[in-house]
Amino acid sequence: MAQLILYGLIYGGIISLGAIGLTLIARILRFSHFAHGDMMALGAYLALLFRVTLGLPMWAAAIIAVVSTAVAAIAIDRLFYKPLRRTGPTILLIASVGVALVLRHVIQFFWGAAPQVYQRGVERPWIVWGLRIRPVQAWILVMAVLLVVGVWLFLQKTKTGKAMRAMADNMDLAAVSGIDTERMIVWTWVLGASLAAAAGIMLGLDTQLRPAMGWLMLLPLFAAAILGGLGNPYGAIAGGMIIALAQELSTLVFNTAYKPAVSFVLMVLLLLLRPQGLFGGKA
Amino acid sequence: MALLEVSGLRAGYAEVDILHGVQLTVQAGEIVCVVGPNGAGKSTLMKAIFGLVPVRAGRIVFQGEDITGLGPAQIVRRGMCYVPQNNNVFPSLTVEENLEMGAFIHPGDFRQKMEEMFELFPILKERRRQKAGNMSGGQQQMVAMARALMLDPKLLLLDEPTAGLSPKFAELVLEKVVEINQRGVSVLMIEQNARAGLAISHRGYVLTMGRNRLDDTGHNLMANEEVGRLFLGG
Amino acid sequence: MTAALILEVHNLVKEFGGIRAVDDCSFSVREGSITGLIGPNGAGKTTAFNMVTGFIRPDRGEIRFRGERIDRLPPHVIFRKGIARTFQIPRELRLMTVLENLMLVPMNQGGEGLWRSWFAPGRVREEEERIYRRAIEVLEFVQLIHLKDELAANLSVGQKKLLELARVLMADPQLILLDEPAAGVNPTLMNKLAGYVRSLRDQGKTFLLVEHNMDLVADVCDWVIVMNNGRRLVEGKPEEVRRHPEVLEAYLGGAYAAS
Amino acid sequence: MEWGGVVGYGLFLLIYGGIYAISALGLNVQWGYTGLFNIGVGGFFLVGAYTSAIMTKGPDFSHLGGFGQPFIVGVLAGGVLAALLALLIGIPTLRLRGDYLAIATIGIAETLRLIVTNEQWLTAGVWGIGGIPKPLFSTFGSAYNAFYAVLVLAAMVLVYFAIERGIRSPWGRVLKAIREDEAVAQAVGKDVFRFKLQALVLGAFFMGVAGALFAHFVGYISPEAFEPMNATFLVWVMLIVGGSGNSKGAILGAFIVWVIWSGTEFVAAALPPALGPRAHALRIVLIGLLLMVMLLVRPQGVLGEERQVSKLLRQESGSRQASAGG
Repeated sequence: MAQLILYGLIYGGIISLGAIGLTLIARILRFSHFAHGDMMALGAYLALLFRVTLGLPMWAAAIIAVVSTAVAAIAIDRLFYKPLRRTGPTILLIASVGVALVLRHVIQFFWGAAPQVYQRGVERPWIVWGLRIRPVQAWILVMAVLLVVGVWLFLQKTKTGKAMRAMADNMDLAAVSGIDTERMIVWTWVLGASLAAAAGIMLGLDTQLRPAMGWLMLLPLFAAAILGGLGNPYGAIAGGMIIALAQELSTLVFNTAYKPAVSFVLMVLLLLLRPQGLFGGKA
Repeated sequence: MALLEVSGLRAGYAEVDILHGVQLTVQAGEIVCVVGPNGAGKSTLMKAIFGLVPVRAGRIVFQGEDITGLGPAQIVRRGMCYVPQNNNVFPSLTVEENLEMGAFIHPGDFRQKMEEMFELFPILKERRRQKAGNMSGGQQQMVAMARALMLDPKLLLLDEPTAGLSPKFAELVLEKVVEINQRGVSVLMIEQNARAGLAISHRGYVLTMGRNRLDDTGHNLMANEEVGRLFLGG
Repeated sequence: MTAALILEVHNLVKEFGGIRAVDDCSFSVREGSITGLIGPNGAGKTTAFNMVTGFIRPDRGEIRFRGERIDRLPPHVIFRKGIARTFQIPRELRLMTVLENLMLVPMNQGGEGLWRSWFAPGRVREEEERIYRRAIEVLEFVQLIHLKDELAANLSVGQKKLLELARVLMADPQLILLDEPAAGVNPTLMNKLAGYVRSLRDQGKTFLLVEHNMDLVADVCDWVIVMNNGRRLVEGKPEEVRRHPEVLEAYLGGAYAAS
Repeated sequence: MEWGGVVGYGLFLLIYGGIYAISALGLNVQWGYTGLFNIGVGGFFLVGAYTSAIMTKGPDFSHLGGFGQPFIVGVLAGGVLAALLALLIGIPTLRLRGDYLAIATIGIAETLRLIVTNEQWLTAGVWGIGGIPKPLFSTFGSAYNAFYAVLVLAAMVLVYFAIERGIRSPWGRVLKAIREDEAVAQAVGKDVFRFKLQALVLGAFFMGVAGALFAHFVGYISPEAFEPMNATFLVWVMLIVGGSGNSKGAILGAFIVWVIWSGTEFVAAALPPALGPRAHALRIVLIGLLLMVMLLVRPQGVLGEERQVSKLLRQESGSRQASAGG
């Protein structure tokens, strides 16, 4: 049980990082970004490229991959989303499904469909207070906490972070206050894509990389964002934790294979009972 | 030279003109109040000046520079700030953060300016860490005005600052407008409560159906019986 | 003025985030009248309007239509009872033709059932022909007949306003709520609208209109209700109301002891 | 390529194009006419395929079965089960914002894939269900594909007319009104939720039927066949390319995109075998780009939307095309 909660926290950190971006994009760009999971995968594979192909140490590969993913996100926005921004959220949604498709198969084209890992060999888990944790998982946990705290500090303390929250609150007023909204949109992509890439790398470290990994994360990501009230970054973090814990604990009762379905069921229940999300959020 | 000079302004939404050639001036140091019945185009006038509604004809000159057709981001940089009637604060941001957003385009330190605002609106200092969304309507209005003043504008545009406020708060807000003006900021405002608005204004304009109908000093307009008739037609 | 009351609103309350948009408001509309609902901005007219048509649910109070309670009913049910509304900013069905915009409206169309449209096309066709003729009549009445096959998106704003009215007429409602019919409309069209409203009243329809243009109100309304701060302030004939000191006060406000 | 090859390919094209066209017609009812966002098309397709396979097979101990029902019963059952599933998703989500339906449909599609992969007793899991009966196989023998092509096209035509009849009646007019402006539809007395539910369910029914037709043609199904790419995105691309809001467009799009999709397979086959799996990925990238380019350049699709909806009005003034994007 405690072991499952530990795994839940690790996985929850990964989901939260993805869901923060999703929720900010939903609020600031006003569409549900269905390619977000695949941005995670892109980040993970770019890290693989820098790690294996160029032989960089993992930390360096990860940093370069995060930056490259952010750049790719901005490019995708300019190329596909920006020209469609005036046509309304549903067309953007379809477009993001198309982008998801393209990203996933570009990955498959370059790296193939077979699962890959950053590092071969089996790690011997540490035993801490009777709980098993692999060193890499400990790293993930620490990094996830640091990143969540980092995002919190960024949104809470920096001018850009505050402006981003201001945009999410009231776009028109932000424009009237002289906030450059196009620039903030770029920042939103930078933040969302970097966090997604980081989450993807962590997921790859914890398990393995597969081209479909992003697609499979999409449901937990959306479930977390919706649980958090779609638009509230702090809600998304809490939502991610709840989803991950529920998925891990569900294995006590159900077949492990059904973990992904748990997030779906939770989401549908929430939509039935409290469509505005668990943590307020405006209707 | 007038601070703001609007002439022959035609503007509106989609294909409908709401304003059919409005002219208006604000001299430096003035409070100017625009009154008129609902649907006269007061809000549209303000939004057109601030670049939020497309201008189809006419000119807007601010500090001697033609600003017709500029967007709000450029106009803000030229020293004009605007407080919309509704949704004029960032509800999930604290009071301090709201003010910081007001000064967003200022590269430098905003602390001193913020202290000035706290001096002008002491209540905001007490509640500096409170989320703006949890404040009363009157307090939100003060947050909104303070946010707009953070940039040290030459001209402040206020769209119905007392709308929806209790008489006590409305009076307080108008007192603050006078105080702001005494600190050297010119004010152009729309006021639903025409008498109260005109009472604190140097000059006023009466607008009906997108056209100028009367202009005079605030006190003369207050006393003018025709104003009432214009409000209720006929 | 002995006509029956078609609409009665009793002690209606609606709060939005702590602000009372409508505050214990009561008024009624007599059958066969053209009643104006006026008041300064923020008086609560539109909110009241939205509650009568079911788009907003009141917090408290009752609304009765011909004596029957209709608060708590969803908009489509209220419509079927005989209350139709227009929108202040025309909401045309953009990619549908003018004719389709109208043919959509009539209630209880058998052809709206999928089974019937599959298995009883003959009956649906007859019904369609009837609705079509009705639509043509209405389009002729509002003089939009020449545009019947045009996409609604391509109409001018004035034509869209007429389309709003025409759409409402298709349903043959007893009470018609007009939300600012004169907003954004030129004087010629305004006179035209006034003419339509009067002639429809003469055919037995009742109108309740929210309107800012006092000239239109004075021109068509035979009764005016003034709202202020979410309540009914006064009511009466247009010329009485216009001279009423409290109304003047509501519109102009009182001077505070400021400065 | 010799003649036999061309004819063989032509028959495959007709069969697969027809099956996808039925799915696309279903999606057109949901998205094209009503504006409902279903990106779980594959889920409904899967339910139709598995249901019909299980219903029609004789006893097989590797999974649930032994019902031995006739082909037509299987196909209809496939459609009905898919429709029930749509009802189940529609009720919690159709009153909410459109995105929620989209997310819920993805969720149901993925959950179904998990179920068919893991519930061996029901679907034989990853091993898949083989030996799905091919109707009248012994009667037609070597001309079987020609027969099946006729069967699929007949089904497609039937679906087309069923939808056209519904759409060109007052029922379809209400759907279109909901797509254009829900509040107006409400304001003129239409029970918006009910109509949306009907459109979702009807569309899902056709997707289920398409899935069943697919299962009986290939004779073997496994979870792999219902990857979101094949089962969902291809159908979306077909509808967008052909022109959403136009049943003819859905059919045209299905055939165009299927030709492109299968044509790229030939190209892939010509590449060295080492590149095989990569070529597959490249094909999908191409389809994705086709979708993006279409959205950017011609969002109304090849055919665009037809202007008149009602049968009666069609006689009046013919069917002109709606102007681009309105």
